Amino acid sequence: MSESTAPIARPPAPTREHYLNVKYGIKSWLLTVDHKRIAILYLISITAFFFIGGAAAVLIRLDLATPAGDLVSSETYNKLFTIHGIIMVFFFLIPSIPAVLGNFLVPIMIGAKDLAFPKLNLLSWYLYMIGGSFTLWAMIAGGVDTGWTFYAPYSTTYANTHVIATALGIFVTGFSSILTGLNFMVTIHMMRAPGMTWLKMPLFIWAQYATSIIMILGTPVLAITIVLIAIERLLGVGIFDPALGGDPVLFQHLFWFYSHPAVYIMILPSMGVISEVISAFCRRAVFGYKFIAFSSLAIALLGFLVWGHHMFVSSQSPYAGMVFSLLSFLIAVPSAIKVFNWTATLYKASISYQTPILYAFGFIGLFTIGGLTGLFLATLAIDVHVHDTYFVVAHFHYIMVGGAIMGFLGGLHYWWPKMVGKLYPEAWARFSALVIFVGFNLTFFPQFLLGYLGMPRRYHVYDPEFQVLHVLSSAGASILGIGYLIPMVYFLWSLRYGKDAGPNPWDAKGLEWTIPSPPTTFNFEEPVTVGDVYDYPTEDETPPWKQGSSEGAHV
Amino acid sequence: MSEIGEHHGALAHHFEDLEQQRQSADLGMWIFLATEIMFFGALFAAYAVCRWMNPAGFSTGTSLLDVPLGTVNTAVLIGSSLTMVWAVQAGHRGDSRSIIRNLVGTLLLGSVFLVIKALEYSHKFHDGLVPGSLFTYGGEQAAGVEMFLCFYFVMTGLHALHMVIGFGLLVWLILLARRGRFTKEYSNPVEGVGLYWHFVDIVWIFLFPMLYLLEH
Amino acid sequence: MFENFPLFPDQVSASAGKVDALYAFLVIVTIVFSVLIFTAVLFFAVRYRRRKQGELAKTVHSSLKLEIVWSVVPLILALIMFGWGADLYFEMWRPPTEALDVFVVGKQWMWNLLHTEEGQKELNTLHVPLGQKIRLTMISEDVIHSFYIPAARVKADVLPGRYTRLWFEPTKAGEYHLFCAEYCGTKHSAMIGKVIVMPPVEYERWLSGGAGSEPLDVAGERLFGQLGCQSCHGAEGNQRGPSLAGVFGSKVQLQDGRVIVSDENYIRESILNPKAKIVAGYEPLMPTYEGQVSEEQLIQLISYLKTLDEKDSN
Amino acid sequence: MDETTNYRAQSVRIFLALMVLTAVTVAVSYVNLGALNLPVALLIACTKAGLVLVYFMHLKGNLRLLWIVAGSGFLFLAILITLTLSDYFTRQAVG
Repeated sequence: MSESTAPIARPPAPTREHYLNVKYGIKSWLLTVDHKRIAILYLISITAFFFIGGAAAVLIRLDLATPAGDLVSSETYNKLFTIHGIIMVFFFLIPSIPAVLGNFLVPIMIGAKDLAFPKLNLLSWYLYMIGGSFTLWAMIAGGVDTGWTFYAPYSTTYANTHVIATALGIFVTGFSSILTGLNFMVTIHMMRAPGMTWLKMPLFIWAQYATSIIMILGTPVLAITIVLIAIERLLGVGIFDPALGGDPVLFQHLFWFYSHPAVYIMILPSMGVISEVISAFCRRAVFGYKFIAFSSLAIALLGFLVWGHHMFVSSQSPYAGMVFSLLSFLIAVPSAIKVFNWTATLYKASISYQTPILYAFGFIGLFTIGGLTGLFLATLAIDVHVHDTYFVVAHFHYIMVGGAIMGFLGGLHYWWPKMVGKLYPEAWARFSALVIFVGFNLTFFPQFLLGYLGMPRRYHVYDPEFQVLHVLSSAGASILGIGYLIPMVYFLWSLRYGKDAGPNPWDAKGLEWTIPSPPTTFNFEEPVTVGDVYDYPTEDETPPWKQGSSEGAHV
Repeated sequence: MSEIGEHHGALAHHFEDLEQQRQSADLGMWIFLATEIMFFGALFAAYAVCRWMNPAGFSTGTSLLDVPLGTVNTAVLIGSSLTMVWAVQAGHRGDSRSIIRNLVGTLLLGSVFLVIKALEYSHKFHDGLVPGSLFTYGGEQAAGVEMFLCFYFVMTGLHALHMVIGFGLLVWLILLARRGRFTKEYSNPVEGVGLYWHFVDIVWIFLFPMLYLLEH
Repeated sequence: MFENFPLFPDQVSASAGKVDALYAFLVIVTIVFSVLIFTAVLFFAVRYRRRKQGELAKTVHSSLKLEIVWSVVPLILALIMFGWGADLYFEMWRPPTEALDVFVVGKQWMWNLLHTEEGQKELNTLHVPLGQKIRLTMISEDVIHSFYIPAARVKADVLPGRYTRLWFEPTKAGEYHLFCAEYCGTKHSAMIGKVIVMPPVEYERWLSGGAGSEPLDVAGERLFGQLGCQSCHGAEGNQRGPSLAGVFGSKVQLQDGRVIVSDENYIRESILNPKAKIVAGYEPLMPTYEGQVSEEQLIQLISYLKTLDEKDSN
Repeated sequence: MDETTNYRAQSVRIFLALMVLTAVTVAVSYVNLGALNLPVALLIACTKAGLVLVYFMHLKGNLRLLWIVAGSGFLFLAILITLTLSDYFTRQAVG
């Protein structure tokens, strides 16, 4: 591999005023309405939640190294996988890219001074923190053992753990997600710089727009589902209790109506990041811009039609199952289009290997496996066998960890110089990317085999014949855990000792690279001029049939 | 719920001009109303499924509701929507006195609605027709009736809560109008609260027939 | 740890082979596409790496043809998978006409299995004869469980308040796993058991050696008498209740005009909540038996009602 | 002043229409139409909601975008209800 072109370190500029040093003190942070500062607040809080959820994951994997599961008791194990699910889904994956990278970059990338409703943006962070503290309090006070899916009637009548407190936490955090979605949608519609038409917007903005649609239309249904759970626990009314005329499958319908589109809230922003990273490090516009942009919308809209594939074996009628299975297959097509277009972008590109593009390669590979294994679960006959087994666990971790987190880390590395004005250490970053990639595959690939063998998920004690695969998975988990710690260390290190990053360390195109890093409070000093999107100069190659005798076919 | 500009009049710093700010506030309120449609919508979906599964219990429950009171309430709420429209039109004209008069009208009609609602609720509490431990309904299909009443209280309660929030917004508008904040160019808050109020009216337009009028 | 270390599950039911064939097809498609994408990415990454600072990418024009190709090809593959999967699913789902009936009652953290003929009652183990279709009618007494036999590739949730069905045809003798696949509380991972498939001869010997319990329908008939059902539903009773002769599987006209097929769920609901579906032409007089009959007793009553065909309705 | 009076007159006309429709829906509910009661009630409620949306919330003559936002809210609610009920309706058919 050729030597990488390390960006030239610029002499430290005289301390220029920017959004970080314009004001100091707690009040300047806790009462800020600057979208960039709110993004930093979110970055700190979701990192904290990520490591809490991650610690729960490591404990689970350590306990599962032995069939008898003798590290923790069954109750604790159930609480561990529940809190791992809740924190990772609601407090890390859903907010991570929209609230951190989205908050920071959506206004800048479309040439606006700030989001449409800055005060609502701050309120969104406070709601996130209030919801988070409810859930953490519930966790400390004894935890909840219903699984992040809260299936009735266990969660409504039989669980005696802190279900309502956790549900309240998720209820409040849901509104934080709604407000972020609302803010992005209005900003993207109303506050684009003159000249930036819809087809001149960066693909990251398209992805945020599609994600906002889901946040707006899906999250309220989850809020009501949680209200119904709380009512059922308090009043003992029979909405989900069959003895009183209700139906537990109704809960699953309402829950999955939100929770499946929620997985697209988690993956779409990562797809936006990958489009940006690939075009920047290939020095070329992404292949098939329109197809990638509209496939994001297609995924967001189709995402609301497919939730029934979570319920194929739950006594849902087979006819409804067939409809949901067909719709689930249709939604696989836009994802396939995206992967093919990203791969096609690499053709005849000028690729420089820096950490963001390594995460993008990891994303393409792992998201492909994750997406294709999703087809197994959409196929009715196979889902009967693999539903609620480790096959499902492996599938959604390939999408969430292999896809969403790789995308988040890739985006964080790509825009870190812009956010803090400092460069991260390239060598360490590549090393940690490799460790994460290896640790991830060692953790979750064996789980596909476990799944088809029939090992059910959420089992504290399992049959000795599954132990070898579990030990492999646990080994992978410890590597993955270390892999995630390294970036936090060197990112913090770079704040102090990192080389100063100029306005455009990657020589990339995009409005965010035309302003100094870190940006000033109002982002743009002079009026914004909008060129074509990704207008990288590319070398026109005379096509072989036109070359005639002058020089050999130049492939 | 848009930005109240601190300096140079009503324009918030990050908007290009007042028109962009007004349209953004409008779009923001409409998108918020889309979330509210899904918020109440999920309750209607659960209600539809539970009613389909317990037809007997739910029709017995419906017969316990007071249709005339419900009809009066619907009329009152549509009336308050009318005065709200006048308030928004006054806002466009920047006529603060007319804004205040119509907002107060809306507030009064809204409180008549809530008084009637409180009346209905007290009847239910008195007759023990309240889901949970106070439920003392002896007739048949008790489980179905209790579930119906649970939906009745959750849906109308959530609606009433939105009315109370609406009251807060109306009072806030009246204070702003008294301070002459609204001019011909800038009356976004009045428009925003107007949209919100009409939405709350639309929720009741669906609530009333679905809860009161099916097979009673 | 290494002595018994399978990488692929046993195949014990007729449909297991078909599911594995579909699974193999999907695995091949996954491998093909993954290898295609992996090699493309790696080859492009190496072949088109930036050799010198500032080297430009070559102009490549987007091509609608290519986009259509890699939209239509995945769509066709997806529809093939859907069709094959749905077809096989319905084949595995449609209940067999004649099969050995076993009732399953799931309770927090154990499985009770009730054989119809001999009334054998088993805990967490299911003895079945080789080559005979087994039909399981399942219900739960508390939360949702899920009856899962990995070797037979079958799984169905076991719901409180409603019977769900599952059937499979064992084709290989031996002992196989039985798991609960839907999270049901603290000892969810202990709610497991064994499915023992035996040659028919050995099964008969096991069956006759049973602890002398009575067949379900006999117990059901006795219970039918004890609860005084025949006073309304019997032939010489006062005819206030509809005659139950040949009730199972018949079409029933309801008071509100709906016509439904009377299956286990209808009978169970009519016992526990009689006023939910009142037969046309009858008064809603029947008291509710909620709380007076256990799930097992309900199963006994239903087994008895299944034996009441047209002619003899005592 | 005529511009405001015709606004005001229009709003009163819409108000009266809503009152009439309320009276109609209550009256119709006393007539036992069997399975038709629900569709009729829903139809009247939708027309009333339509009137409020178009005239009171002045969607009329407003940005096409706002029509899409309002429409998508009701569309996705319809998706939730129809697909969920499709499960319940076909579940009984197969027993």
